[in-house]
Amino acid sequence: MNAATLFGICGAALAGLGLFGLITNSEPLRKILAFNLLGTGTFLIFGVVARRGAAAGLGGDPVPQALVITGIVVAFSATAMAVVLLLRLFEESGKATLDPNEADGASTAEDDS
Amino acid sequence: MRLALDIFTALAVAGGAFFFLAGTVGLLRFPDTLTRLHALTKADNLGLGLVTLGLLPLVAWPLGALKLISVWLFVQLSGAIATQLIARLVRREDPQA
Amino acid sequence: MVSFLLAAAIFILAMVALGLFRVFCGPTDVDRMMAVQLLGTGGSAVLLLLAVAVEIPAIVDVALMLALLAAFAAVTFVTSASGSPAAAEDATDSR
Amino acid sequence: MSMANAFDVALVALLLAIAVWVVVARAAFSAIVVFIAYGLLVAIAWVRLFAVDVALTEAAIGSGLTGMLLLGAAARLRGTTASGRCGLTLRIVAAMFCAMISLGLGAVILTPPDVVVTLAPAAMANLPPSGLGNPVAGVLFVYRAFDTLLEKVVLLLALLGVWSLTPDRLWGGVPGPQVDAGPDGMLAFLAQLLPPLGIVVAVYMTWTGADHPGGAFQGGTVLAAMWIVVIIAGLQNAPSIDQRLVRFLVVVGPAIFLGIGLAGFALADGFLSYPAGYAKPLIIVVEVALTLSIGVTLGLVALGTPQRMRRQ
Repeated sequence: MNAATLFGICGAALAGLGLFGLITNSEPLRKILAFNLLGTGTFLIFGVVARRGAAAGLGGDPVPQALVITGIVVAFSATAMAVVLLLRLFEESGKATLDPNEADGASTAEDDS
Repeated sequence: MRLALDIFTALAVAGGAFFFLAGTVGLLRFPDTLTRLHALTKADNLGLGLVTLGLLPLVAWPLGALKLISVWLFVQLSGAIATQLIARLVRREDPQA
Repeated sequence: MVSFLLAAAIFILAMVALGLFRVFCGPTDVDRMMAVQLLGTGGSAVLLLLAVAVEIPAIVDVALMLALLAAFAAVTFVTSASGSPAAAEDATDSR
Repeated sequence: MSMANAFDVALVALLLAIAVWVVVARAAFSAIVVFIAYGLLVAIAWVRLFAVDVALTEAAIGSGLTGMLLLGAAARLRGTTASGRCGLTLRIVAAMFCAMISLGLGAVILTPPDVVVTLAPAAMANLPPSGLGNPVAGVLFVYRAFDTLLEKVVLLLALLGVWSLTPDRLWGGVPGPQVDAGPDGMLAFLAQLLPPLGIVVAVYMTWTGADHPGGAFQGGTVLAAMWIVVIIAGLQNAPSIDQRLVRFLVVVGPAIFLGIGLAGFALADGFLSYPAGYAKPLIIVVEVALTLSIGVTLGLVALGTPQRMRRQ
C-alpha cells in the first residue's frame, strides 16, 4: 500500500469520525470541533487526488493543492462565523444549547455544515 | 571526510533521539505537572538541538544551515517562555504545587 | 543515511506519541496543553529529519511555523484559561 | 516495508487515535486543546503528501488560528454547557451511517481510476509566462486567480458576518479581551519578543512564496497571529471597528487584486490576466497587499464581535 492510499484511508476514517461527532455531540462547540475534523478528513482525501496526479516533475497536482488551501481558509471563516453566532446566542439567552426544549436556538451551529 | 561527517550525523541524531526518549520517560514517570513540564522542555529541547547539529552537514551552506539553526533557536525561545507561562498558571491554580 | 534519518524520525514520532497519551490522560487541562509544547519540539525535529531525508528544504519552513504557533497556542491557552492576562501574572510574586 | 512506509503508518495511527480522542473527550476545553495538537500532526501528514504549501496553511490556520478561536469561546462558555450526548439508539444508527460513509470513501480511494486525471502539466505550462517558480502560487494567482479572488471575498464576508452580530449598543466598539495587564511580566515579554521575529517570518513566507512553498495566506496568518499575541498580552488595544484605517486595510488587498484583474480587460487578454512581461511585478504587488489585508482580516475575525466601547 503506498503512502497516498494510506493517507486516503486515514482521511476517509477522519471524515466518518467527524461526521459521527457532528451528529452525536449535543454541545454546539463540540459540533464545530467535529466539523473541523470532518473538514481535515475531506481535505486529506483531496490531497490524495493531488498526490496521484503527480506529473510534470511535481510531487503532486498543484490545482487540488491550491483548492485545499482555499478550502482551509473558507473552513476557518465558517468556524469563526459559527463561534460568533454561538457566543451571541449565549449572550442573548444565557444558554449555549441547541436543544429547543431548553432554549429557542433553532440551528445556530449547523450554519457551518 | 564524507564518512566522518556521516558518522557525526549518525551520532548526533542518535543522541538527539536518546534525549527525546529521556524526555518521554520523564513525562511518563514523574509524579506531578510541574516536574513533567520540566522533563518535557529540557530534554526535548536538547534533543532537538542535537538533531539540528547532526543535520547541519547535510543541508545547503550557508542559508539552509542558518535556517536550521534558527528553527532551534526559535523553539528554545518560544518554548522557554511558553513553559514559564504554563507553569505560572499551574502555580496560580494550585499554590501547593 | 536516508533510512537512518527516517528511522530516527519514526523513533521521535513514537516518543511524541507515548508522551501525548500520558499528557492527554493528565488530570488537568494544563497537562494537555503540554502536548502542544511536545509537538512544537518533537514535531519540529521530525520535520527537520524529513526535510533532509526526502530532500525538500521547504519542509524546514513548516518546522519554523510549528515552533512559532506552539508559542501562540500556549499564550492563548494561558490567557483564556486564566480569564485575564493580569491574573496570569499574579503567581509571579508568590515565589 | 520501507522506512518511509513505516513512518506513514505510525503517523496515520497517531492521527486516528487523536481524532477519536477529540470526538469522545469529556470536556469541551480538553477536546479543543487536543485538537490543536491534532492540527500540528495533520501538517506533518501534508508534508508526506508532498504538499508543503498546504502543510504551512494547515499549521497556521487550521491549527493555530482555529484553535485560538475555539479556546477563547470555550473559556467564555465554561460551565454553561452540559456535555450531554444523545441516546444510545441514535448513536448506534449514527455510527453505522458514518461507518458507511467512511467505507464508501475508502472504497473510492482503494479503486484508483484507470486514467489518472491531472492538471499538473497544464499548470506547469502556465507557469513560465508568470515568472513564478512555485506551481501552487501559479495556480492561485494565474491559472485559477478567480477562485483566489472569490476566497478573499469569502473572508471579507466572514468579517462582515462577525461584525453584523454586534449588539446595537456596541456598534463601532473594540473587539477582543479587556486589556488590564502591565507592560512588564512574562506574557508581555513574550509579546514584545515574538512579533518582531514573527513579522520577519511573515515577510519571508510572502516573499519566498513566489518560488517556494509559502505565500500571502501563510504570511498573512502569521501576521494575524502576532497581532493577536500583542493584543491579548495587553500591550496594545484592538482597534475599534469603525476606524477608517482598519476598513481601508481590510479592503485594500482584494481591491488591488480586483483592480489589476479589471485592468486585464484593457491591457491584456481579459479579466485577471496580466500584460506580458509585467506578470511577476503585478503579482508581487497583489501578494503584498493581500498579505496585509489577510493579516488584518483574519485577526479581526478571530477577535470576534466588539465587547466594549472605546474609552473616551
